[in-house]
Amino acid sequence: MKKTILELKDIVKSFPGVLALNRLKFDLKSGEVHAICGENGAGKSTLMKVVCGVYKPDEGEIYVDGVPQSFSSPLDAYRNGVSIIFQETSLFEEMTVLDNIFLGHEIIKKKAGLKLLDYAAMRKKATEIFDRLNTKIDLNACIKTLGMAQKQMVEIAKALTFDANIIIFDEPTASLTQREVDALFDIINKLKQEGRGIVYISHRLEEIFQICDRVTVIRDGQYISTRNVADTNKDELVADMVGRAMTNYYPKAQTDIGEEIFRVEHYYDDGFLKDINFYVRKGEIVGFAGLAGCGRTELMQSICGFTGKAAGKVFLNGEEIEIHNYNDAKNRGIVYVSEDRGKYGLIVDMSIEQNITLPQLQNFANNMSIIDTEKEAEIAGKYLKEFEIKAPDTEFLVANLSGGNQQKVSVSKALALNPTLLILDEPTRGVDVNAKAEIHKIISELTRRNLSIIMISSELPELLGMCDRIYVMKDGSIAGCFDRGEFTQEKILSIALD
Amino acid sequence: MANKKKFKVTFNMLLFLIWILIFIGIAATSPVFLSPSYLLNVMLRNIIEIGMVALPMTLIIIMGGIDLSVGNIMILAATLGGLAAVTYGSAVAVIVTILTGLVCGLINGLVIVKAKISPMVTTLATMYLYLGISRGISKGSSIYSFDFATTMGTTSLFGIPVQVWIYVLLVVIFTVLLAKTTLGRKLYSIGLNENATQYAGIDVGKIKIAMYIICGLICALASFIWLGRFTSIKFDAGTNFNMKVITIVVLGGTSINGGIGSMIGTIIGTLIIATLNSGLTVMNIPIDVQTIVHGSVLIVALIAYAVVNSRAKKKKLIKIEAAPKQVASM
Amino acid sequence: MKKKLLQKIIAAAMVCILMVAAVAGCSKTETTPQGEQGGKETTGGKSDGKLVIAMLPKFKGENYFDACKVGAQEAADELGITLLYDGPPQDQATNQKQVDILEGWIAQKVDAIIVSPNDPTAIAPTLKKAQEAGIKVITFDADAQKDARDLFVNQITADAAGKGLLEAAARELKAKGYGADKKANIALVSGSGTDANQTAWEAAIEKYLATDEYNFMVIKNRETDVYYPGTDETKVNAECATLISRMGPGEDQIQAAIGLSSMATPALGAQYQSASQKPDANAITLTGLATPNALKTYIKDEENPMNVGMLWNCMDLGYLAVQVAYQLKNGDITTESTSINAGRLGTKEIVDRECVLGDALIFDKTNVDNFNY
Amino acid sequence: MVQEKKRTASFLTKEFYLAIFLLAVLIFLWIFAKGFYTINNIMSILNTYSYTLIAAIGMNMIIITSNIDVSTGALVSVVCLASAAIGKLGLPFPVLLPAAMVMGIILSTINGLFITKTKIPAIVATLATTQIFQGVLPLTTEGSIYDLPATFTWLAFEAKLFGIVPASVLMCLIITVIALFFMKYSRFSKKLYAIGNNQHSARLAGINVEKTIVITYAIAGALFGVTAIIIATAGQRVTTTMGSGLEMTLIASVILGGTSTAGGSGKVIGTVIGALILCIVSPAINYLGISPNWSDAIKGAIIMISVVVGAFQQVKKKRVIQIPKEVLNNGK
Repeated sequence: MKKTILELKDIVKSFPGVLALNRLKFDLKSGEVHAICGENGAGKSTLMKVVCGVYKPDEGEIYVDGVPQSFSSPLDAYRNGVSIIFQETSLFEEMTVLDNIFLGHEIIKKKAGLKLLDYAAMRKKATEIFDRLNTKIDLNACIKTLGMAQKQMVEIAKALTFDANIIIFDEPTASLTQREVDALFDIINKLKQEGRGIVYISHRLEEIFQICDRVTVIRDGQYISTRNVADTNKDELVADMVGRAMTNYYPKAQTDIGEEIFRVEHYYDDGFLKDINFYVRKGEIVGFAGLAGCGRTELMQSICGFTGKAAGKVFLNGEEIEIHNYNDAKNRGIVYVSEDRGKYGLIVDMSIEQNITLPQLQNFANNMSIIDTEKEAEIAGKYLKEFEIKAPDTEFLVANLSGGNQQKVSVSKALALNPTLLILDEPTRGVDVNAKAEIHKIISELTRRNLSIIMISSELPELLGMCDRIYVMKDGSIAGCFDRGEFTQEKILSIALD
Repeated sequence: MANKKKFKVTFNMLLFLIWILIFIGIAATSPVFLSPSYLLNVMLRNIIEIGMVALPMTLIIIMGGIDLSVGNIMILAATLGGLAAVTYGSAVAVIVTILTGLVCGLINGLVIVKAKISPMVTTLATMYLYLGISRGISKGSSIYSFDFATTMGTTSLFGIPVQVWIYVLLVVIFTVLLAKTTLGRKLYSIGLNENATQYAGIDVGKIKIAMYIICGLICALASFIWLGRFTSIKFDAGTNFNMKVITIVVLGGTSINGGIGSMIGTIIGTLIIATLNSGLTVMNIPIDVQTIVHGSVLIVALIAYAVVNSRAKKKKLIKIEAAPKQVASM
Repeated sequence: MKKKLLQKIIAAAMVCILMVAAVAGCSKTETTPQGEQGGKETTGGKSDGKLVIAMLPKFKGENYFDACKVGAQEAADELGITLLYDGPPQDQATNQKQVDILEGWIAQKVDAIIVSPNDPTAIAPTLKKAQEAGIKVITFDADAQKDARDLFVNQITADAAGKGLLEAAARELKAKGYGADKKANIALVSGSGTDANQTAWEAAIEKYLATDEYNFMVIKNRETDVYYPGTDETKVNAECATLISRMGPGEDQIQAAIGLSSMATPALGAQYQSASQKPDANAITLTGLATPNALKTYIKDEENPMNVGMLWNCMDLGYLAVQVAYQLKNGDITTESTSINAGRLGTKEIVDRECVLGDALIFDKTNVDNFNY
Repeated sequence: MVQEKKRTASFLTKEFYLAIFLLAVLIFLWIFAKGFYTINNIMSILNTYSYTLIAAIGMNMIIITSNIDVSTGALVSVVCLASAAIGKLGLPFPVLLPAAMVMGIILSTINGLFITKTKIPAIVATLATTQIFQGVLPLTTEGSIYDLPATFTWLAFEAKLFGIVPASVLMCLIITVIALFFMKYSRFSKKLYAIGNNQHSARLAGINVEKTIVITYAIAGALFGVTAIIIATAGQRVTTTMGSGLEMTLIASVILGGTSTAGGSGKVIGTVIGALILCIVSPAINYLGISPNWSDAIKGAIIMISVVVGAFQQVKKKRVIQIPKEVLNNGK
């Protein structure tokens, strides 16, 4: 008889400006693999972080084996039989694989009254686990020398060292090779047969049908449905994930698409990107789809001159241009808006106006380089009004804005440069539903002004809703291209997943 | 929005208050202190070199760097300049001194930017290097002043020592530079988020190198004044100079992590240290007690800074309420 | 919010404590320099009409200058004047700190300043400023530029010091079999390299090394055999250890080491004592300047090749310096005078604006216990 | 994009190159510096090396947690003087040593608490405590302490292993072995590295960051205490400045040993080699006939070259991975 080993009730968690989890519920039985499904930003990862003690829920209860629990840290959770494999690695870069796997729960042997680390035992256990995972990793290697996939395997190995009853996998296959994925599924099946409960977070529906027993769909931080995998199909899940009224979300403006303004031919960087060809027309929104690590961000950053050498031809308005650094791109009207607002996009401890003018400070200064703050406030005020950024004034610190409003500042900052081509990398990541719609509205408004836009997004519905054309990337090259009208989620996914 | 009008206690005001308290305290106990000639010719004159170097140091610390080698650049510049003066005369000495400052700063900047070594490690190494070179070249003996340096160190203009004028001029330039110009803004943004600054198309490396060069140049300028004031200089004269400069900058509320700080703070910091230095001396307080007072003032300032900062950091969060319970659990 | 308030209160409290500490420190030190006079409520100035003489050693916290201070205080008590005494800490024995202190005194318009400069030229502008302000400037222990002071109270002429040190070394070396037919290598451990005394003594030593009497002793390589370890204790010790390891009877080794600073000489003794294979005490000798207290252990130790030390009477030096300053200010003597009646020390000659305390004090195991400084 | 083959021979580490350099220097000295390898010189170098290394090991631990301590010199001076005050009473070394260690622990713990409680960056906080230590020192004792009894100087003058090796070397050896062992086999050491790497992740991993840092300072304080007692007992006179300038030597040794001031990396063995290289410079140039005036310049050049070479090696290594790390992390 399968008993419930993990139960979440009415979990609420909010972050500054965002309600991430809204009365979510979830349950896990022993010996089952229960998938959590949802769009990016639906709250899957946040939910699991609440479970394992990274975040404290604002409201709600967590029951492990029927006992209410509240873990203080992932280690605390591990010790109580709940282990998690994080999506983004939480590994210590300068430390070895072995040290990382056993950090905080090292195997100790007692010798002459001293508690010593038992490297032999740890090594043995780690080797066993990696053998089970069918991977080879040098246990003495520093984490910083490993690739993403290897890091992911280390995370998995770390979780497996705990004899946990509940194991949470947060998009574990995002950067794994097929062989590694197969090995992982074997492990999951084995764990399942041992009677453990597994939470499997993924947006790859194929995988869910391959190994999961039940699937819970959440959307915008809310519980939508729980179904038996055997009784459902892809369409049903997709419908649950995407939800109602797609048209409201994606107010695509009808624009006349003009002539070609930007073209990239036979573009390579030193190793990863291979033979990239694409073009963008005036007033067009071109989407770039693909899985994590497929090279979309790398391509755009390389074109904009952020990352080292590259080979290939880049044309702007029919003229071949060379971009050595981002200034070259910026001055020609090619502007990039980073996916990571906090790290690359904005200086959160500066005010809205200061952020907007940063890339072109010289334009807001007199010939003595003295900044004209009134001019700054003026332009910032313009965007504040136009994009309805919710801030009391333009001197408001960006850090105090919600994600959506921060993103609007990011876009304002780019637009202030009067670009001809705007590259938006994940423009709606970490933004709540309403702000998403507003940002989409802004984007389509821009095309009406004859701006061309490249949009990278991991949310297919967003691309489907907004784009005139979608390129699909895979392993550093372009694997396909669809026009509006011919693209569907299935077509794109089949190429991206392949 | 109403509280925007409300009077806000800034750190600089607090710092200013601390200074006034110290100043009044000392002036009350020792009237000699208040004489204009003492304030000008002693209190200010004695802090000028340190205060001067603290200005570019503020810029460097604001952009998230540090320079532990300033005192040694100053001594090296004076040493080479002084030696050049012996054989080639004052004019050459001036050029040599300035070039030394420039090259030393350039080396610091290049190593930090191109080899991507942390500023602390780099300037710690160059500290030894510059100290060692000046010691080796001077063979450990004193280097004597030359015409230009003597002029810089000893003359007065309208009854005020010329170095005070220079300092005031630099104060104005650096204050405007940091608070008003594009460069100042860029420095803050580098200190707050170097990646994002780079992604805004700003050449962070170039700015960093430029700052270390400016710092080197100001050190060279300070070396004239120092040399002129004392008529001779020795390789170890920079003992504690580096730490004193950093103390002043930190005392002025500049965060050692970069991104936060102001020139005004540094200037008040300079005044506090100057007042303590000269004031406590005039009160015949032994050096050891003075050191304790210096340390305590620094600690008080650091704590005051933490208090003000935590108030400023208090974010106005937009709270979003969760859906009512019954709706979700349907 | 409550916590913030607490923090604010703490901060405010600390400021108050600071101010109190400053004031308390002030009133405390007002009495300290006056020592036994006690109970006086003078505030540094000369409100009670007493002369104020300020004394500035190279640095504080070392018993050489402490002994000078004792003598100075004795003279001050005798003459009924106020003595201010302050100096840089030992690790900041730089000109800058001395100037800071001097400026303070100049502003207070003390009557006379007695100073032992760390750097003879760098301090000169400040001393001149003092003279311009009508303050009598006396140097003691070490001289400054001649035109920057009124009188120099010299403990010993450089000549006598150099000769005394060499004589001490020579006596020992000769006793150990060195002489005209068997040359001896000697090494000097100086201080920072700019100290006026040490430079003068070095010069005097080199002068005497050229004479027939002492030419059996040679400094083979000025670059490596004259040490300038500075004022860091650990550095002085480390360099003295290196020197001791280079000592021995061999021709490429060093047979005699002479310490020119009160840090170096004890360090030589200590490093010999702690050497693993002590160089043959019958083949080498150690000597130099230091206070008797600092050398006592080594001199009394039969095994240690340090048998004599040299110094002058520090207390007398301090005493004489204050006497000179007092009388110069009072007009009892002028810079032109040729002698001074220095209280318990009797009459001392003044030659070329230099007043010499007297001969060197050579101490060995027979009399080292008679001194307590 | 998975880089499987990037596995350089594991012994070709920073420490290895440093050791090769040291060896080269030693051979060079053997050929050119006559008399360098006399027992006396070696022992005196080893003695200096001992106290430098003992404190450097402590400093290394602090720097691994990505903190720093610039007050060490002042701290050592305080402990020296206080030990001398006790030593004047004729107490034997077995009493003095623990006393010095306890004083070191107390003072260093103050540093640690100050840093963790106020969240003031370590370099600034210890800059402030330096001044306090420096100032308090002369207040407690009148200047220097002289004529210390034989019981005090026992360590330097009498305690010799086989009549040759100073006992300080033995102490250093024991401490180094314990440190090597501790940093390898203790749970605590893993916490240090984790904190230095990423404080936030360390906290998530259930490490009490504040407590660990304070304990680290305390341990380092004990080691500073040992160093202080070796320095203090070198002669029968102790002044107020016994440790001044020491902190920079220590930091330089640690950096030369390959520990990054950013924290999270670095090995004890690197510090062992780094400190030795720096301790050899002064005597070596003296034996080579070079003026001691150049010793600081040579030290500076060695540190500079070592970090620059190390950095360029790193840059080269990084170039093998074609996509910058931050791009990869965001590429999902």
